[in-house]
This record gives sequence, C-alpha cells and structure tokens, in this order.
Amino acid sequence: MPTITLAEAITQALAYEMTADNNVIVLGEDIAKNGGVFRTTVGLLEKFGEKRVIDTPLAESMIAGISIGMAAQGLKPVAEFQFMGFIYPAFDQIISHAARMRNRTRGRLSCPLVFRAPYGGGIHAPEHHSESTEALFAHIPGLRVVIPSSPARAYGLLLAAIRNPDPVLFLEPKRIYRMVKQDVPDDGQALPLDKCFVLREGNDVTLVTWGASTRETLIAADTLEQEGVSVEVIDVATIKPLDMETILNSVEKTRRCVIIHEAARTCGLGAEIAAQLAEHGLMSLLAPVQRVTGYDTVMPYLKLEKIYIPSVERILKSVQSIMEYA
Amino acid sequence: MPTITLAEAITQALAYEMTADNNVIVLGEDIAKNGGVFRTTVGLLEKFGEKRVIDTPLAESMIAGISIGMAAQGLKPVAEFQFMGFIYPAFDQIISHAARMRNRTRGRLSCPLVFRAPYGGGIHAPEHHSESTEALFAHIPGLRVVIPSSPARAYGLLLAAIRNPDPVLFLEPKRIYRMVKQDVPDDGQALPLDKCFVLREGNDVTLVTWGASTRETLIAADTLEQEGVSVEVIDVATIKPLDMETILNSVEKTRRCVIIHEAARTCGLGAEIAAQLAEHGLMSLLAPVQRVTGYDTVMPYLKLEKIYIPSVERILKSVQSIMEYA
Amino acid sequence: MNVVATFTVTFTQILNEQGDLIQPLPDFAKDAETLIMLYRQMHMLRALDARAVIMQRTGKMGTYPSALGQEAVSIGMGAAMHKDDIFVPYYRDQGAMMQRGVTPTEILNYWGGDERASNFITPEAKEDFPICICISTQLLHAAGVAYALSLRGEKRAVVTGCGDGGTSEGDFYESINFAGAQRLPIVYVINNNQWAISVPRNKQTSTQTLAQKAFAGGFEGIQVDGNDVIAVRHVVEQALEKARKGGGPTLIEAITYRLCDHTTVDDASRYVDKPDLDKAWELEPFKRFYAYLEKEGLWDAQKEKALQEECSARMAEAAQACIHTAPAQPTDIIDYMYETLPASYQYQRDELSTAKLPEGH
Amino acid sequence: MNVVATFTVTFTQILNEQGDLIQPLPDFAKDAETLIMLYRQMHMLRALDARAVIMQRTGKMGTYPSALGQEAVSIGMGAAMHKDDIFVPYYRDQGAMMQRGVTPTEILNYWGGDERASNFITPEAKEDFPICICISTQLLHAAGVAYALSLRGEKRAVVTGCGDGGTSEGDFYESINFAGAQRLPIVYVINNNQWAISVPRNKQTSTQTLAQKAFAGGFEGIQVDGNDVIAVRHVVEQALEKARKGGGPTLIEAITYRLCDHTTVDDASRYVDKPDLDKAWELEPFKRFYAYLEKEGLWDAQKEKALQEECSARMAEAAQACIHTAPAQPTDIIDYMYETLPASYQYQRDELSTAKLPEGH
Ligand SMILES: Cc1ncc(C[n+]2csc(CCOP(=O)(O)OP(=O)(O)O)c2C)c(N)n1
Ligand SMILES: Cc1ncc(C[n+]2csc(CCOP(=O)(O)OP(=O)(O)O)c2C)c(N)n1
Ligand SMILES: [Mg+2]
Ligand SMILES: [Mg+2]
Repeated sequence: MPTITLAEAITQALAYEMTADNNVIVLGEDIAKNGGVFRTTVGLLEKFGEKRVIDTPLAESMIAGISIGMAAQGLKPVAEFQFMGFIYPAFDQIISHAARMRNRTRGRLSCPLVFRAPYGGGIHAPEHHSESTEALFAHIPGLRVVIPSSPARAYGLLLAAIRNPDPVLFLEPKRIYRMVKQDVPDDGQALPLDKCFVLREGNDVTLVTWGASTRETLIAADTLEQEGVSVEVIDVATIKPLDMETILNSVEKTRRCVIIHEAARTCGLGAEIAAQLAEHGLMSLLAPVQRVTGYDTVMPYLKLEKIYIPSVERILKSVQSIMEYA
Repeated sequence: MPTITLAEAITQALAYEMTADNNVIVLGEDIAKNGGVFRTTVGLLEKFGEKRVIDTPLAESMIAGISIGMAAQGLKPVAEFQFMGFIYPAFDQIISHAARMRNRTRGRLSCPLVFRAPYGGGIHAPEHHSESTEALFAHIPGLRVVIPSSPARAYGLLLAAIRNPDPVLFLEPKRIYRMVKQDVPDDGQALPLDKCFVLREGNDVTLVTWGASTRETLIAADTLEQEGVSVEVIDVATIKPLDMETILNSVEKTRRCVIIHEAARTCGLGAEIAAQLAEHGLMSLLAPVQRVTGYDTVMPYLKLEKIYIPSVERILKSVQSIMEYA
Repeated sequence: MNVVATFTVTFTQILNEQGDLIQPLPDFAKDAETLIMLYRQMHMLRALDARAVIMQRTGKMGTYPSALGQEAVSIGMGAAMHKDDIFVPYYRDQGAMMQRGVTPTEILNYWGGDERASNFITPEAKEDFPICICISTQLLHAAGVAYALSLRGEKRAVVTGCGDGGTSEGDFYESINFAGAQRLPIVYVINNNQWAISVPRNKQTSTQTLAQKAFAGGFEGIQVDGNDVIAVRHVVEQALEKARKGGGPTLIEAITYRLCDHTTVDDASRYVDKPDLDKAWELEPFKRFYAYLEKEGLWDAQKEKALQEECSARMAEAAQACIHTAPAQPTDIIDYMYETLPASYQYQRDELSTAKLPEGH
Repeated sequence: MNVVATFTVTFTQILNEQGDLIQPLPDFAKDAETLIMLYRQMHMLRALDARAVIMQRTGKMGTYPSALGQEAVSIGMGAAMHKDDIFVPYYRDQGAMMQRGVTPTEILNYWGGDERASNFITPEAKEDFPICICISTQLLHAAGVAYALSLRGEKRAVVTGCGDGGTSEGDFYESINFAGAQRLPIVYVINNNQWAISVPRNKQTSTQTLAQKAFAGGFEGIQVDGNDVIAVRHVVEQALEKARKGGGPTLIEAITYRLCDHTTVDDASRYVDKPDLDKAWELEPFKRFYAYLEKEGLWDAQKEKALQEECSARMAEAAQACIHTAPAQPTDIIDYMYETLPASYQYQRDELSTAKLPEGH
C-alpha cells in the first residue's frame, strides 16, 4: 500500500464516506472541476457528479448558510472554505445558526455538517492565507473543532467529523499537508472526537500542542531528550470539546507544562488550557505554565512569517526555563 | 447637576465629542430619527444633522466596511451595531480590515473608529439579543475592547475610545444601562484605556470582572465582607489590551482569585486572566483560580436566562470554596 | 452603444382598495369557502397579535412583533403553499406559520421565551424552519433546503421571506444569486411594510422597486399589492407552480404598510407621520376584502361579529395554554447543544441540574 | 398586471477586434500622444506581469496574479481618473496602481511579501487603498471613502472594482446598495475576465449580464468591451464626470478574458478549454490597438520593438530594486498594529527585537 500525505488522506476520507453515504455532498469554491486549490477534493467530481460535488459562487456566508439548509434536510454537507482567512464572512451563519439549530428547535432540526478550511501559516502565501484563529471557534457553544496533525489522524478524524450529528469545524494545517507520508488503510475507521493523542511519553515536562506546531514540538522534544529531559507530547487534535483529562493526568505526572500554538497569544486556546491547569492542576505544578505562541499581531507577509511562527528554539528556551523549577 | 444613567452618559459623551470635533460622525440602524433602540443617540440628529448622524440601511458588514473607508479619510466614525448578536456579519470587516489597516499600510492609513454595541443578557429580549462574546474580539490583534460598568466610566471611556487613533470595540452592558444614576460632569475628561479600575479594596480574595457582572460581584463582596472575608473587586474595563499588572498586584496581596463573566466559559476572557496568573502569579496563589461564568451553551431565551447569568450565589459559593485553602 | 438586455417589473392587484375586482379572479378565488377561509385566517392572525400585545403589556410575554396591516401577505403566502412545501419564515410570519400547523400557543410560547416552542408539535410543520431573528440569514437556509429538494428530484418548493429592510443584507443577495445560479425551487416573498423599525423604505435603498433586486439574481421579480390577499395568494401560487416545475426562483415584493409599532418595545409615533399612517389605514387588507365578500353576498356584520368573537376566544385560550405551560428544566439549556453532551461539559450539566428555576415559575 | 419599471443594459465598443472604429472617437482619443501613452502603459503592465512571473518561477517572489489579457481594463480605468480621485483597488489592479504613481518595485515587493510596499512612497497615491486580498471587502471601504468626500463637499470621486467572481459576495451588494441610497460619487469597474480561479462566469450567477446587478443598487449598470482601452477609458471617464457632479454611482462591467493562470500557483489548463482560450487570444487588447495605431500612422514594428525593450528593461530594474530592498525589521511586525504599542505587549516587542531574520535575508 502506497503511503499518502495529510492532503491525500483528506481526499481518501471524503471519497470513502461519499461512497458509503449518499447524503454526503461536498461544496465550496473551486472544489469540483479544479479539485480544490490544495487538491484535497481531486477526483470527487468525476466519481460523484456535479450535484454532489458543487463549485459554488464566490460567497462564504452563502456556503455556510446553504449548508445549514441542506443539513436540516438530512444531507451531510462537507463545505470547504478556501482558506481560514476567508471563513469570517460566514462567521454569523456558523455561530448563530449551524451551532444553534439543534438547541433552537430542541432537537427537531440539526446540522450534521463539516466546515473544512486549510489553516495556519508558513507556506509563503499572501495576506489572509495564514490564519490560525481556532480559538474563536472554540469559544462557540454547539461547535466541535478538530485539527489533525498526521495523515492517519486526518483520515480518521475527518470520517468521525462527517459522521458526527453536529457541526464540526475541521481545520487542516496546510503547512504539513505534504510534509509527511504514512500508510493510511482506507478502512473507514474513524477516530474518537473527544480524545487528545499522546504522541510521545515522558516524565519531566508536558508539551501540549496541535496542528502544524506538532512538528516543531516533536523536534524540540527530541533535542530535549538528548539533553536528558524526558518529554511528553500531546496533540490536542479535538480542541472543542477539550479533553483536559489527558492533559491533567500528564501534568500530574510531569508537573510542568508548556503549551505551543501558532495563533496570537491573547485569548488563544493555550489560555483555556492554562486556565484549567490553574484551576484543576494547581497543586501539581512545580513551575509556571508557559505558552509559546504567535505574537499579538497579525501573521506577517511571507518575508517575516518565520519570525512569527513558534520555532524549535523558542520551545527549547521555554522548556529550559521551567526546568529550573524543581 | 442631575444624575444620569449609563445610557445617558453614552449620549452625553457622543454629543460632547461631536461638538468638539467635526470629524466625529455616528451611524447605524435606527440611530438617527429614532435615537437608537436604547435611546443612546437621542437628540444627535437634531443637533448635528443627517450628514453626521446617519440612519444606515440594514447591513452590518456595510456599517463596518464604510466606517473603515470613512476613517481612512480622517473621519472618526462611531458606528452602532444594534445588538452584539448582530455584529457577526461585520466580523470580517472588523478583524480583517479595521484592525489591520494601519499594519497593512505601515501606518499610512489608519482606522480611528469606534464600534459600539449593547451587550449581555438579562433584559428579557429575544434570541441573539443577549450575546457576550467579547473574548472573540480580545483575541484579535489591532483592536481595543472596552466595557464600561458605570455612568462615569461610560462617559470617560467612550471619549477615550473616540479619541483613540485605532479601532475600539465599545461594548455597553445593557442590563445596567439604567440601573444606576451618577453625577457625570460633562467636562470632556477621558479615562485611560489601559487600566483596570479597583472598585473596592480587600485582602483575602480578588474578584475580577467587567460589564454587568460588576453588579453581582459587588453585591457578593458586600455579603462576604459581612462574613469576615475582605474582598478586592477589579473592573477590568478595557479587556484588550489587558492590564494584568493591576490584577497580578492584587492577587499577590490576596493570594486568591475568582474571575466572573457572563460569557460562555471555554475560551472566555477569564481563561486569559487565569492563564496569566498560572504563568506570572503561580507562586503567590494559595488556591485554585476559579471562574464563575456562563455555561458552555447559548444564552437561553428569557424564561431561563437568569439560570445562565452568574448569580451572587454562584460567586459566593466559589469564593467560599477557595477560602478553605490557607 | 447597443442595448443588450431589458428587464421589467410588473405590479399585480386583483381587488382594489374599494373592494372592486380590477382583474379576473383566479380560480381558487371563485370558491366561496376558500375566500372565507382566507378571511378567517386573516382574522385569526389579527386576533393572535392583539392577544400577544395584551399579554406583553401585562408582563406575560416578551417582545412581540405584530403583523398588523400585513395580514394579507402572511395569509396569502401561507395559503398558496402545498402541505409538503417547506416554509422558512422570518419573525413576522406567524400568520403563515399558523396555516402550516404551528399552534398559536407555540407562537406565544416562543415570544414568551421558551425554546420548546420551535419543536413544533404538528407533524406537517416538522421540516419547516423556526423563527429566525437574525435578519435575512434564513434566506440562505431556504436556498439550501431548496437545493436538497432538487438534488433528490422532489416536486416540492420552498417559501421564504424577509422585510423591506432585510433586502439590504448581503445574505439576501447571496441567497438569490445562488438560487438563480442553480435554478432552485424557491419563492421569496418580501413583506415591504415600508419600515425597518424606524428606517423608511426609501432610506434602505434607492431602487424604484424591491422586486428589481431579483434581476441581480438572474430571475423574475414582481410586485403585488400586499393588502390584497387574493392577489398575494395568486402570484405566490403561480411562482410555486413554476418552481415545482423546474422554472426556478421568483421574488415577490408585496407592498403593504406596518400599521403597528415595530414590536412591543418600539414606539412608532416617534418616526411615523400621522397622515401617512391614516392613509395607510385606508388601504389595509380587511376592509376591501370585507367589502368584496359583502357585495358577493358571502358576508355580513353579524358573521363578522361572530368570527371576531371566535378568533378572540381562540386566542384567549391559546394565551391561557401559554401561561400554563409547564416550566422547562434548567438542564434543557445544555441538553440540546449537542446530540450527545460531550463528557467535558457534564460537570456543567450537573451544576444546572441543581439550579433553582427563577421566580415567576 | 401593469409594468411599473423598465431597465436596460447597454454595451459600448469603440474599437472592434480588427482595430476598426465602430463609434466616433471620444475627444481624448483624438490626441495621438494620449493614445500612445495608453498603449505604453498597457505594455508596462504586461512587462511588469511577465517579470513578476519570472521572479516567481525562480523563487524570488510569492504568489502573483497577472493581468494578462485584461490590460485594457486596468489601464483604461486608471487613465480615466483624476489625480485627486481615490482608487480602491482589487488585487489584479496593478496596472491602474502604477498609473496612480505606485512604483513597479512596490508592487513586486508587495507580492514578494513586504508590508512596507503598501506605504506608497508617491504622495499622489497617499489616499489610495492598498491591495485587498479579501474579495469585494474593499468595495465597502470605497463607499465609505466616497461618503467622506461627499460629506466634505469635495468634487472628487472614487474608483473601485472587483472581478466577476467578486460580484457574488454580499459585500459587493451591500456596497452598491449603500452607494445608491446615498448617491455617492463612486464608479465600480468589474473586470469580467470570465473566471474566478476555476469557476466560470456562468456558474457564478445566472444573470444575463453582470451590469444589471447595479439595478439592485438603484443605479445605472453598463457593459463595455474590456479589450478596448478607448472604450473603457471613455465610459469610466463619463461615469466619473457624472459622479463628481452629484449624479451618483455607475457600475461598469468590462468584458474581457483571463489569458493567464489565476495566479502563479494555479494551473488553468485543468479547467480552461484550449479552443476557448485560443478564441480569447484573438480578442485581446493589444492587437486591435496596434492595428489602429498603425493604420493611423502612429505606430510601427520598430517602435513596438523599442517600447517592448524599454518596458522590459524598466521592469528588470524594478526587479533588481525589489531583490535588493533592505530587509524589514522583525519588530516591524508589531510596531504598526497600534499607533502606540500598548504597554502589555512590550515584552513581545522586546522578544522580537532579539529575533534573527530568517534565512534568505
Ligand atoms: C442581522 C440583524 N440586524 C439587526 C437586527 C435588529 N432588527 C430587528 S428587526 C429590524 C428591522 C427589520 O425591518 P424589515 O426587514 O423591513 O422587517 P419588518 O420588521 O419591517 O417586518 C432590525 C434592524 C436583527 N434582528 N438582525
Ligand atoms: C473572501 C475571499 N474568498 C476567497 C478568496 C480566494 N480567492 C482569491 S481570488 C478568487 C477568485 C476571484 O475571482 P474574480 O473575482 O473573478 O477575480 P479574478 O481573480 O478573476 O480577477 C478566490 C476565490 C479570497 N481571496 N477572498
Ligand atoms: Mg419592513
Ligand atoms: Mg474573474
């Protein structure tokens, strides 16, 4: 079996579920004939036809809004926003309607849909093509927010997202779309939507991260290991709802925690994790909870984007500083 | 001098600044002829004419978008969203453009504007009329987010917001629009936009809050004082940028902290405050940092809204539980 | 400079303000029972609104948007629909909602602040959408529903609508543009009641008609006298027929007037000129319909009195049912956010399960 | 059923694809120098695009959107503007931006990933807006600018635009609706190049023309041959005159064709049919203009060659200047977020001030 990339795992999951369930349809800008600007929907038009694979007009609120209507009718739309930076015109539809229809009708109508968007920086794209505003959505009741960080997790989590009876925002870390290849059996096996993944076990410090930053975090963990620091790495993956149990258990063991994310620091998801540590894990903490994050500024244009994205060096520095507490 | 309400203090500030500065204009739905659905712009049309007091078409993205164009031309628009629940169609314009124009042009164009919106629940209004999603905006680089909680602070902070050379989201806790009256001299004195207000000093616990929840928090503080607990109450007021210094200093003294907000808990602003305590105040904390907040659900319709809004009882219970740590 | 495209907007009226026929009657209107049923439904709506306003004034109701003066729009539209069509209303569409089987008690409960009221008990309405507060957002949901119907090859159509103010929202336009592009089975009914709260129609847009906005979506836009229930039902019926046959969308601007405050928390006397309002009262939909029915020998003052009493009694009953609806559980506020509550929110549910219901229950 | 409103869309062409005049020349086009200047600016644009694509292919540039085939739209529009009008461009308007005084180096630096490039050095462009990536959002900014001009009673106007795809966004509609309602001094130029990345014009909307979308805003919408620079300049000039005189907005649909990939990261061969593309090449804007100028005795192969070389050299220079632009400071990424950096972010600036510039600098 040939190994596939994260991007290809997305396509594989979409094709699998569209075959298995006629109600699944995909829609978005440039997703049909062109197969998506990141080629994640390639081949679907040919296989499933233009009624189920829809090139929509260029209008994001519309993409979200019609998906809600479709979902209320029992379809399972998987709608793509071309980049996370273009999801905001749809913000109202997503948070005021998709996330609330079940509650508003006390279960009569619901929104089994997935909003997909490539997210994060580091691909040398223009302004607005590098957003990481997952925390905005993690604040919204009624949503689930899922971020895969490997081909296998992309496949299994996307299947779970499509099968989930409620709306899921599925953010694809585009910087690692093609960075790693993996064997991903096309077996239709979904992964759980309410569990963190422990990518590596260790005893001295817990590094909590998700998305493309898993890459720098794992590299930092390797380096630290060589320096004699035993590192546990957790990929949160589903950031809403948040599986704090896994994180708290880990920190209870390691007694130190650094959270790494690319998003701007203030009110990022790192804040929620640190807050829960301050509430439920305070007594186990030996050292301040640190966050290694993007700055409180917008992702710079490509010339300076590397300065913004949390680097291995910044992670190392942070861990080294809290290793001083004992 | 007659005392005025928070709502009247808003009008007073608007009228003051429109008189002082011809570039200040106000716009929004129903704000001119009708004086605003909360009457906060009453009388402005008559005083300043329909070119400076604009009843716009019903379109929120438009309200934000044209404000940006006006501001780039040196006007100082103060745009009203009728309710915070209707700000989301404008989300893209606010975060992608208003908040970024200065950075995008390296200072050539800027957006000296204010977006006002009544916010929060508890006035028995229909769905979407009770939103408290201030944390979404606190995550956005380039914005300032300001929330007054008394007539005097409303006046002084709104003047500061209008005079500020960058975009300010000004959220008005509508539940207390008319709850308290105060002497507010119409002297054009602005208040600082980067400072918390210590509403009450104490030694045993710091209660941090903002907006309408200041009311329940102050009541709880009174009760606690009678029980022998000395309570410090901080009104954050400007939630972005966040004056953590005042909060950290307070917690260093009291060694206990409860954060109270009406917004849904997960990724609310309380998380950021708690996270900074876990980072910078860990060693002074005697007890877990607690948050008394709205639930992770949407504000219920009016029959159940009181169940959602943090009550005096919930605040008391939280403080009592952390007083056990010593 | 060549002319490459031409468009026209038409206006339809069947019954004028004196109650005279100025157009031949459509077939449905030749049936006396049908006419009386329409008139009856208009009265039910007026009675519901009157009751709701009383309840609100006496503290038994939240904010309520009456449809006073616009009964012919809601009722004509509702009457034109087939049972299996789907309705995606805006917040002033309680008339058509009742025709679809939603009970007056549900409508009162909704505005009284009870989410359970949108879990319609009538099976016929089960695919219909709940009231939508965010202006014009529902128009996109409606287009999505219409897409689903067309994908499945069903011969059903969707009716949706908004007010004159609602046509200024981007979502209005994105919906008509998508519906046009996909030739969806959908009918848009604009209740042009001349006001969006305090903002008059002519400040909302400088277009000569609202109907012409359909041209931006690539399909037909027409005007109808929104005070003429026969005309409204007729044009909506025709548009629905066209839609079910694959002829694509239609936008109908129903011209009427809001004779009431925007809602019970509004005071229209601040911005509506009395003479305009008086003039509008002369055009309102009951008077002309009564005159016509009377001329046709179908109606008289006695029947009118009996009907008004019946409607009023029916709504008083609904109000009682509303007031006596058993309180919802505090845990309801979290139990419907997700199909299955995520484990990490369970502690919040536990806390809610011990919460006391607020006073007043 | 009465007709209550009628609308028409016209199409203007002056120079047809053979380079024959099919309409009398507007005054400006009777001046040889003016014509040659237009032709020259079109060449400068084509040369800039060619250079940018080369730079991108060799790793010296980010994603770049060429205007190949659409030069007459950008240049005609830019030429029609007065210096003190204000331009609010979309991302494919580099032609008009250059006419406004933005330097080719700035444009290359912008797409090369340097924010400083939007702090235009030319004072004439200081009120113009930077390139806008979020489709059609700029149309609202433009309306706000136009409002400011009109509030101050200035006799200036705003030019803004978007692509065919951009007309599907809600912001497009909200902008035209507001501009119409307020009768603002603004001209919308739609570059209808038939494609929105891979989505063809007819999937975007079912309207017969894009021009008719103006009717939803309550003002005139016209079509122009977007491959005819004389016609484009003429209709934009007329619309600007009207706007400055208080006659309100105009929407101009310029019909052209995207002869290139959407951007350097696109591959149009996936979705554009070769025969269509070949046909489009026959209509492109240079050939006919060259033919006309030649017939008029104003141009020949030698002048053409010289001009091409000059443009190419100019852009090679600009590329060098771009490549040698001194690197920005890491602290720049935070120093312009606020006029004065809030004290609470100072520690982030401190951290940035010790950051190393990434490799490649
Ligand atoms: C997105 C949004 N913005 C603002 C409001 C507040 N609001 C409620 S009704 C209304 C006026 C609507 O007027 P119109 O569309 O003409 O409908 P009508 O009420 O006259 O039937 C406004 C501004 C809202 N509900 N939703
Ligand atoms: C709001 C938004 N959505 C999506 C995109 C991604 N995108 C960039 S260009 C483009 C197509 C635009 O087509 P059109 O408006 O016809 O302009 P053209 O590029 O053809 O000149 C898309 C979808 C974007 N930049 N902004
Ligand atoms: Mg109205
Ligand atoms: Mg295009």
